[in-house]
Amino acid sequence: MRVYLDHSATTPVDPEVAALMMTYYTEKYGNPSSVHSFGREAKQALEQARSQVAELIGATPQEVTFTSGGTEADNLAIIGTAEALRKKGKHIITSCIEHHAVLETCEYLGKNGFDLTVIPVNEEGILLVEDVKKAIRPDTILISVMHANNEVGSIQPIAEIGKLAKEHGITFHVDAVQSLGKIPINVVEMNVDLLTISSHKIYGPKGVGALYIRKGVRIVPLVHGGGQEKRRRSGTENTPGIIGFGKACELAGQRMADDAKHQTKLRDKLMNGIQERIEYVKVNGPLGEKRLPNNVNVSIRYVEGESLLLSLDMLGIAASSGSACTSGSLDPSHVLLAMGLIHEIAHGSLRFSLGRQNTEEEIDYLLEQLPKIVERLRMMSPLYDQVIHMKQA
Amino acid sequence: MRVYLDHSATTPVDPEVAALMMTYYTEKYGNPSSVHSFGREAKQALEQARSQVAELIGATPQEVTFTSGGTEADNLAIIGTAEALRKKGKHIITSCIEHHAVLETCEYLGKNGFDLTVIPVNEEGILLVEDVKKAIRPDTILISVMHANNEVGSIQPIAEIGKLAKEHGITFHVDAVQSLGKIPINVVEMNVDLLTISSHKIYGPKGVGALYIRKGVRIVPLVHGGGQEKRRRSGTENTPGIIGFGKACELAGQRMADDAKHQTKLRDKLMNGIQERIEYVKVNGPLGEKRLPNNVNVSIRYVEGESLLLSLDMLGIAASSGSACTSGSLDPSHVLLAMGLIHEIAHGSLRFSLGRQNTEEEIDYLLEQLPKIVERLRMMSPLYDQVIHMKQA
Amino acid sequence: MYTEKVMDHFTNPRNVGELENANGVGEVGNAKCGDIMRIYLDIEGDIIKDVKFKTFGCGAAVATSSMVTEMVKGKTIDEALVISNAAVAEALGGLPETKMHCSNLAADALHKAIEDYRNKQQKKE
Amino acid sequence: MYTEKVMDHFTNPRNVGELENANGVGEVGNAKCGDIMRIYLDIEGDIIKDVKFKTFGCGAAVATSSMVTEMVKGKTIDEALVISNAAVAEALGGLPETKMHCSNLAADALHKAIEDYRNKQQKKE
Ligand SMILES: Cc1ncc(COP(=O)(O)O)c(C=O)c1O
Ligand SMILES: Cc1ncc(COP(=O)(O)O)c(C=O)c1O
Repeated sequence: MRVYLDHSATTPVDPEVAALMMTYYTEKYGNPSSVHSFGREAKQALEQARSQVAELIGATPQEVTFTSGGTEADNLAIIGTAEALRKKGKHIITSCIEHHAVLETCEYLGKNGFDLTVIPVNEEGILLVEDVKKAIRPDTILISVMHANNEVGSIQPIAEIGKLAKEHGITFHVDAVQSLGKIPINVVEMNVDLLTISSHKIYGPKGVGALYIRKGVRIVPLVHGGGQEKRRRSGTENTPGIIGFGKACELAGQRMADDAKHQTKLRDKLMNGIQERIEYVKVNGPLGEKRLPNNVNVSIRYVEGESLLLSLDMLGIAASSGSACTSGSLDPSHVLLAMGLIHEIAHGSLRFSLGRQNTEEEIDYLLEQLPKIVERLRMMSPLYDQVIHMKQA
Repeated sequence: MRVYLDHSATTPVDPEVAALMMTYYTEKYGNPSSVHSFGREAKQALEQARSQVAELIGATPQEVTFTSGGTEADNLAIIGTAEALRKKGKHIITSCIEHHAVLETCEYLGKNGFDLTVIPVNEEGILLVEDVKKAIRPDTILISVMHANNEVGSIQPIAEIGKLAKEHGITFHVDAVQSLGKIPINVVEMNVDLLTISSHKIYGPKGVGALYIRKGVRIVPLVHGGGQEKRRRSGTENTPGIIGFGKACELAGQRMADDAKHQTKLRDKLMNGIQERIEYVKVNGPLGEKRLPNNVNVSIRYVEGESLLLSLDMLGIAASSGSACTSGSLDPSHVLLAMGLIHEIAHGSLRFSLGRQNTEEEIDYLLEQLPKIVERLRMMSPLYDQVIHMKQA
Repeated sequence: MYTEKVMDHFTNPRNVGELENANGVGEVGNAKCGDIMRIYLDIEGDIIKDVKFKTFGCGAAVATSSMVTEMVKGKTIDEALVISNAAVAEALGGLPETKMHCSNLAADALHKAIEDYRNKQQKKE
Repeated sequence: MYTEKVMDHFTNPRNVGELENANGVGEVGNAKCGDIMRIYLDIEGDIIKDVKFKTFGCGAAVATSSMVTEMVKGKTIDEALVISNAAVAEALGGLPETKMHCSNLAADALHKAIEDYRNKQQKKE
């Protein structure tokens, strides 16, 4: 049995999407910049994809710039704004739970003449609008806050921050990589100026993303060259990938409500099941409406995350963890630490992210196996000794 | 009949490559950063692809950094070197026939505190090593010269420039997008520090490329985030695309000699055929060994390039042109102008770029149709009047 | 890229050629920019009896030239003078944005030809 | 990522547990870093008669702990002292680069346990 519960890391490509892409790899392979019929058929499909993407976020097609993924879109949004507005100001606000694509980019700017304010979050992993308000300075040029967090699924008060940014005339960037296709997004209602999305999290291909750039918002390109994407992003367009992304957006729009219902049910079953079956477990992130329908995140005390992952993997179950050991860094998840977890507990966290294809049976299988794994690792753990001794006493 | 003669713009994906990619879209879809088996199988294939790419250019796998295409690789090479060495110097040397991905990037740096020297070319579209030598200054940090030109197929004296750069301790970047898979490349023998390649020009997928970064050469990343590609290029890896690129490199290595032979034959047939059948034609670029095996470029006087393209297109023949009208700019090809062509003649140029699948029959068909098209357009052209009058006199 | 109407006019341009007995000729553009249009008029009284063109240029240049000749044949000079470049583009169902400025000059050539006709008439008088 | 040998030692770790009658115990790492290894030795004369471990940590931490216990069982103290972290990693067929520093501490724990044994012996004397 192979059970994939890591959809926040990446998703399989929908077969319908993959089949469509194939056509553009082997038959309609023209370069969309070319004058001839091969070029024109590619160009037409490219523009249709742009409309499909725009539709899902409430934008116009002209406001969609395709990139090589969410990371590049985040970089384009942040560096592009900083370069465009550097004469206006040097202050950038972001949150402490952003994805590395935002945090590292902000820090890069921080080392190159910009000022950074990093807003904290509460114990649910949600940022307070009040804190953003307090951080605003006369020279603030950019606020970058994610829509939903990739580790704990916490949904941020984007519309309210958007209102605030608008009142102060500050460019507002939102990383919506994890929320796209899971909860509704409307860039107009949310007052967003720049919005990052990525294809491979919504059953589209890897290596494709987009940045929504509100009409009138100025941005300096990150990649220079042939002037594709209205000079905002040069490079021969990845037409098959973009067309796949467009189709994936269309499908996501059609299936969002059903997907959310299905996944919320599995999510709650899994979250409750773990708490019922395993002692010394902490659920990370908010409950109910403030949480993505597909995210489960728990800390399992006295054991380490990578060991849990490896053990699950041997049973065919794919998950992810906030353990430092899975990231190659020394510290565990910056998100869990920001939510107030101590290192020791953060190391033992697991994220299960659900997808369209997951079933109740798969969750049952996981709920049957996980307690055994935890038991085995705890018996091996020197940290668990105290608990055993307490129990024996 | 549909005849594709625009392989320098982009190529179809080889069916074997496409089939392999499919597996990684729909089955082995894991994120290569993930610990579980889905992640590991993706990671393993990714590293195999890195070896396949390295092999084709004489590099070690560790020296290959994957990007979203040739344009991004050019940007990473040039901006990354400039940022890394800005304390050492501010002078950059490039040539006037580079692709926009290099030229625009250099110009962007030129507007941001760097000094630029743009080397001219001779009437064959080849740059003189002597000119590069003269341009070197004590503060020169980068020389960027393409291996083969995309418009006229002229091959540059890379190994000699590499020797020069090495003697002066200057980082040497080569855009080899057009030469990859067509003529042998060896980064060691050529003394190259940074080499740009792109997948979609060698029967691999669009949206994938790589930058060879010689061991020890420092570069500042362009895209910040999760630290993939040894921190040189963040963003979830486009595994199916990269795996496709790897396979395409393997196939290119196996087929290079045959491809070159086949295409050189067609090239010469086409080049001679045009000159025999049409008056007032000029072949652009060098002849023989100094020209890519798959490039034909001719200027057809008294007619305009886009009109030629449209007329060919209606007969199913796909080509490209140096006409300003096909690029959205006002000037025709900067390459043809740099070679000394006057605007009037440059506007009427056509590029036919051959591919693996082209046949003698296709060339015959083209040679049959082109003279008729030219005749028709010339009869419409006010510039041709003088010729008619001369002939009548 | 181009509308069907543009492609039709490019493929089967109307009124290509010269007029031996033209009494008004107008040329715009230059080879450097990649577009030259020359329009020949045969005007009798106030009426454009015949019109022909020669064009060096892209698809849009050819199509607008052809279109404008169709639009003015049999019209009075005053009717011809109100035809703008934009009107020609519109009659073709629109042109790509990049072509609106550089290749959409056929009405200018027409106006120049009329001007040429008037100059010649004045000289005759 | 991990070699087969690492996965074998992670899945079926040898000598897990505590030794009631340990006369040398060594612990390295801390929970903050995500790795703690504790090694229990039962030494008689110069010989390590029995050894057990408890580890909180990633796959590499568990596997190196297990490996080191196998490597020293029945060995003399002097033989045990020359075992390095690198030797443990090598015995496992290598470790991923990122694991070489933070999770490859089992030999350190062993050496600490021997040190603890020697300290205790000295006190007895
Ligand atoms: C919140 C968030 N932002 C950005 C990214 C980066 O997107 P991509 O993987 O397309 O580079 C991810 C996923 O990795 C993410 O979860
Ligand atoms: C010489 C050269 N350099 C760079 C590029 C850009 O590569 P890509 O299309 O992969 O962005 C191209 C092709 O467009 C090219 O011909």
